[in-house]
Amino acid sequence: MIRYAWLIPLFPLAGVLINGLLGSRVRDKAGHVASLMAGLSLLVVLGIAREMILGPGGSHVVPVWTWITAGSLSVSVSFLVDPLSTIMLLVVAGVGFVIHVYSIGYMHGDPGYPRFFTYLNLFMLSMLLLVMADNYLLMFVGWEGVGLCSYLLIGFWYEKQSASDAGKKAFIVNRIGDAGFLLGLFLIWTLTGSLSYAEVFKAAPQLAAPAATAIGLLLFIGAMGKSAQIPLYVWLPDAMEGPTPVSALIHAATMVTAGVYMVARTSPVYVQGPGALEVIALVGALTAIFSASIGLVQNDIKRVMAYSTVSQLGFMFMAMGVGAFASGIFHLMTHAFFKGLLFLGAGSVIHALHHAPAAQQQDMRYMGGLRSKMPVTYWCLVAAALALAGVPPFAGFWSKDEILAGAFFSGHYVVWGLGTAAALMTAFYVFRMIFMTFHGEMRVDHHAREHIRESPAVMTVPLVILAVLSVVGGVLPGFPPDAGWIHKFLAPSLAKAPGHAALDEGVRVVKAAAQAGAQGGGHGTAGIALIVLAIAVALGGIALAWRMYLRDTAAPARLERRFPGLYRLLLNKYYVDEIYQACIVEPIYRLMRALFDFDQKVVDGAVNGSSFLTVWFSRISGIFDLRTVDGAVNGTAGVIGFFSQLFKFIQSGMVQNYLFVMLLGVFLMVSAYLFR
Amino acid sequence: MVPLTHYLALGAILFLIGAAGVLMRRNAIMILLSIELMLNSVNITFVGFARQWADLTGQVFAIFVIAVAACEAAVGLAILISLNRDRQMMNVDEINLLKW
Amino acid sequence: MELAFFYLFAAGIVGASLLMVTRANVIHAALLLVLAFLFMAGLFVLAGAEFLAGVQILIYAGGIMVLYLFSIMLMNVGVAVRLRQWHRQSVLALAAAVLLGAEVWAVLGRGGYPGAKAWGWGLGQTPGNVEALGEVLYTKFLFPFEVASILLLAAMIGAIVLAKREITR
Amino acid sequence: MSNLPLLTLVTFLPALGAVILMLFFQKERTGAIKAFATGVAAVDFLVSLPLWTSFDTAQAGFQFVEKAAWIPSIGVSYFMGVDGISVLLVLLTTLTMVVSVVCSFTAIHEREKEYYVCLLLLATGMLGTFIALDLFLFYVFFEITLVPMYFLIGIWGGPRKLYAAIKFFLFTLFGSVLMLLGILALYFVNLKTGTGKLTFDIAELYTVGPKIPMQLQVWIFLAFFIGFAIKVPMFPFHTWLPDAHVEAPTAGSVILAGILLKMGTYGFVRFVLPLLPQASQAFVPFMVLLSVIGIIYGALVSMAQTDVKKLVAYSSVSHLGFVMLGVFALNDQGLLGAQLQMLNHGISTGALFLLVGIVYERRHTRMISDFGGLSKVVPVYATIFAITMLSSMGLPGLNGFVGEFLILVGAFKAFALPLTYQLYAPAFAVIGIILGAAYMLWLFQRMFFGTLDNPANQKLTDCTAREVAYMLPMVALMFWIGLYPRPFLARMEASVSRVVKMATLAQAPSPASVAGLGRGAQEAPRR
Repeated sequence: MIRYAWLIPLFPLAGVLINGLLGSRVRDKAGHVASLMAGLSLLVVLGIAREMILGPGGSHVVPVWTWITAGSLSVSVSFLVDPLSTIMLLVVAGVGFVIHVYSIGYMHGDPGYPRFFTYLNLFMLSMLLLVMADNYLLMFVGWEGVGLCSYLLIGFWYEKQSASDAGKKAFIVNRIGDAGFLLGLFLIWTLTGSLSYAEVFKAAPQLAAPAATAIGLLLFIGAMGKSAQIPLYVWLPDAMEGPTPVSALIHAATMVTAGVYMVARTSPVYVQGPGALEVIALVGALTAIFSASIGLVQNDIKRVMAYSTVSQLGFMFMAMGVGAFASGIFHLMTHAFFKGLLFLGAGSVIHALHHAPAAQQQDMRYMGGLRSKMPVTYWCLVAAALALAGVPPFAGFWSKDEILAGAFFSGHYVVWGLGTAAALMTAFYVFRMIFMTFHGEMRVDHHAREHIRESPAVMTVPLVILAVLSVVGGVLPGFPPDAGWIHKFLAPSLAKAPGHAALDEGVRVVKAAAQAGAQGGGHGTAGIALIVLAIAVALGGIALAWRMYLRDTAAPARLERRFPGLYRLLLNKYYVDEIYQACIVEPIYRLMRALFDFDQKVVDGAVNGSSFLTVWFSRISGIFDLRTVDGAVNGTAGVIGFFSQLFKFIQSGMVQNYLFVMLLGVFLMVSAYLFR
Repeated sequence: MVPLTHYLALGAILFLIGAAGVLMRRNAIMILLSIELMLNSVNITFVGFARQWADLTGQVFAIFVIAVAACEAAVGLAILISLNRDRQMMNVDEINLLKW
Repeated sequence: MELAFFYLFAAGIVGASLLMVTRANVIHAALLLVLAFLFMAGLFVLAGAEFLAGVQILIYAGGIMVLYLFSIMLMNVGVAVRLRQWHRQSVLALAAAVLLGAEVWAVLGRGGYPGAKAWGWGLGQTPGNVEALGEVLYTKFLFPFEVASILLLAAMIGAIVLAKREITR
Repeated sequence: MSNLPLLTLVTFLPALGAVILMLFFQKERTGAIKAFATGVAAVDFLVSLPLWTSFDTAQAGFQFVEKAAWIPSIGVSYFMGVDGISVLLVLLTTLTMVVSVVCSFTAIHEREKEYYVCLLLLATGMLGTFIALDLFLFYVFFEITLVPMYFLIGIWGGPRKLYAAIKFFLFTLFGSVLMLLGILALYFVNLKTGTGKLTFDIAELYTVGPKIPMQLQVWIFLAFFIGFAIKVPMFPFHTWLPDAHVEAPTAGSVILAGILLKMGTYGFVRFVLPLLPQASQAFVPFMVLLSVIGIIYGALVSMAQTDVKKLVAYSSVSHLGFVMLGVFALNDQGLLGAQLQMLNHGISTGALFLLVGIVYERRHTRMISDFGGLSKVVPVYATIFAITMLSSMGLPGLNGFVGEFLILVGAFKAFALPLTYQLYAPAFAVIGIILGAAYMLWLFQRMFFGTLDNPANQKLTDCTAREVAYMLPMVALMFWIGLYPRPFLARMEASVSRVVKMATLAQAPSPASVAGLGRGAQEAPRR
């Protein structure tokens, strides 16, 4: 089966071609075609996963064709199947398929229906390439491809100025990251002489620490862009302009985690340059708390989730930074389940409210009390929220807890502290969202009320599937903590961080504690304390949300009055967009206009000036002719004038002038004969 | 026998009179007439040289010059007639069709 | 005696030419030019070029100049007489011409030409000028002669094309 | 087949066609003229195809060589041949000619016969430039291209056509005259101190060039540099380009961008690097600085444009900066990338000009602000435009990426390690990629997204079958080179590494001789 890995991206490609070229023919069937293709891909993925999980595993390269050769550089299009890519394939193909099916319902009746599914399949194609590539350049192809699809899908409703702006912003910010990625790629090639994983990792132990750190940091710039970390996270909240399935698939479950995947994939290089890891850990932690704090006060349901995604990605990078690579990938997987579910649930709510005024469809202040009208959506969202908040035994608990424990036991106490604070905020804002949307009195516009009903099965079935995964997706592969199945499975693909001996120690402790806990006894070890603390934080956050938004609904307003500055700061996202606009975008605009002026006036001016000078020289040499020139020079400005005058001097068009000059010539010749 | 220099001087004087006419007059016909004068001044020199060196080539060339003069007159006058007919122009300094 | 005739003819030519280039009326100018040509024919006889003298009178004075006169009559020359006659560059041109003349004078003053050869063909001698000229023209200069005839043909066609009225439009 | 003078045929077939067109076609019969011009271009393309199929990829030297004495008294020969450096440019030229003839059918309405004659003559000039292997012959072809292009801009151009045409002509003539000085200098150096033979044959001069003393090489380099840099155009010499592009008719812009500019970069690869290796090495920092300035500057200035054509024109400055960066990386990857990028730029930018021409024919405006929301009315056009734009900004999977990637890899290899200040070159070039995405996406957004608020745009018709037909090969090539560039790279590889060897094996000049530009006279005897 593994031999047929090339089939995986082939099906979405077929979907792209069918829907893209025959869009007008397939019309309403486009969704089915695309879903079928995603489903076929998923089948192949499942077949491969079965072999990988039940069989001996290992690492398999499936060559397809040689792409670029130039001197000593050789890059081929070939696919790598190993435990890490198997996990990623499962996530991408699985969540991707579910969201394809969901989109059939959600996008029904949109004028761009075939176009939407073309883009969606194109995204699948690129994302699969990204995770299956066996070398960095092919990964970069997928990397750029998903960026392109993100651009196309965010700007899907292109007639909306804000949507096309958001798409453009996403692409350009991503490109900034890509520039770093590319530089890292060049550095890898220059230092190791290859771009394929196998050879790079073989050469990695010989890399000097500064070189490895440089590679790591450059690649991380790429990851910052794609995975929305500080300072390049600004595009992700804006990306919510796209259709909701897109937000779920691209901006929650798959694409944004590409950076995490890349760092995990490059772990053999990263462990050679611990400096880069420290930076990653810190950036991750800062991003986690920074965006979680913004998420506390947002009113747009999708924006809350967007900031939550940024924050959770911060958690994943924290894991990478502290050397807990497997935990990071684990969190990536569980996050794909519950965050995808949260977005799809939000989509379901928005879908139900599509008769409300446009400005209110996504605003939680105009929702409330939807629980009874949409029970399936409600319960699914609750499961996802519990998973996100980190309440055992839901999926998020296992992975998030591993990350925090990893940070603590590797001695990154600051990172751990920030992460724990972010976890508290996470639990708070997600339940704030649940309570504002589904509980309390209904604040929906009166005209829209009678139209609210549960979404069709094509949308709720995917919700249920993801809800089940959000419940069991953590405990099955992740129990006991730090020693679960997923760690064993991923171990061959990931490097172990040296200098993180404390981590191993911590792992041992936690393992023992968990076993002890499972047996119903054992207290006092640090591991147990951490777990208890994490649970307490999650429940505390939920309780706080409950108190503020259900019991004492005046509390938020009170706090708002008490801390107006802080509230405005958070509501306006720390004014980061405005700062970027003022410090980067505007200067570039000014620079480009100034350069254009420079080009017109100085560079071109020099050219025209030299022609002006030439004309002047010819005028001086033609001074005797000046008397006879018709009309002489009237001081017309403009360069055309100068050129035409140049020709006027030379050619008056008067035969007699020419003859006169000829006569002068004869005169000179005779003079020369006379006076030689 | 008339010295060669006399022929040459006469030719030069006529040539310069003709050239001055070409350069100074505005009337196109006057210019053509002056050109005829210049051509004839050349003929005088040719004949002078033929006489001096007892060589008929000079006279032969004079015949050719006359032939060319006839051509020139025919074409030049044709141009003048058509110009005069189309544009009512006689003066050369108003004709600047050569100007781009 | 020969020299005296030369001066007579030369004076006539120069005087007629000077008058010619200063006339405002082109008809007068053309007639003056005919006069100059007649004098020139005399000069040619003097120089032993009888055939050329005949050609000068028959073709030049009789043919080409009549062509000029016809053309002038086709055009409206009365207007031209009342217009400004002299070109704007005339002062400069005259100065240049005079200067050039002075230079030519200086060149001629140097002299230094090889001596005259024996005169082989003149009036009343054999072979006569016409015969000798014909012999040279149709043997040694046959090709240029043919070229000249083609040139005349081309000029004729050109003149017709240029001067004919647009009959169809 | 082997006896057939294939290159002569390819080169002069268009000229022959032009003569026939001029003599035997009445100017009123425009249909026949168009058909004939298309036929000539198409036959020429077909005739040039054996260059692709029978090209020996293993061989680095010249192939399909034809050689005959031309002006023996000064040693000029008729020496034609192609190698990996030129063969693809020849094919690109013949293909572009077909496309640019076809795209003119509805764009040109006056003096059509003369127009197609000019186009065909231009083809002969350009093909000869790429094929000629005798410096004199090369110069003749190089200059010949100026004349038809001058008329194309000056007669069929836009409102400021005279200004643009004269500027184009004088500017490039200025450069090529200096280049002629360089050629003559080489010729006389060879005569005096080299083989002593009267020859312009570059295969022979290749052996002489590296032995020229440094001081002289520098001057010859400068002469060639100005000649080719104006043609490329490199940063301070670029201002003729936007004017010429904007005023030229569509086919003229396509040819200008697609082929004429390549004559400059081709000149650097063919002549400057192998003939003047030491000087080239000495000038690397300078050339790289100009290239990088060109990349960033071109990108920023094109962002400021309000006219689509001008935007694309300035983007050419940026792209050609990449090409020059690759050339002066002086290694396999960089030069190979530069070579490929020449093709890519010809295809992508050519296609962009074609697309601008399509919309200009319908709306008679090129102002970006006159458009908006076009996706709605012209979906096919928008799709082709999107693909072309993505190819131009170097999206992986399309052609632009492969070239840019190789150039940057080469530049990085050349300038990043050991760590010196020259690291700025690849770093800034990468910033150029970001800016490239920015101006292209912004253009696309302003033209195709948003609401369709200009009523004049509502009646726009989508691409006709003819327009799709001539865009299709371009798009196909974009995908082909992007996905499977091996056939292209394989054809260039051997020759490129030969050039790299010639340019780098010559011993590096001592710093003193570089610095001693003015004191070179004392330096020379010591060498």
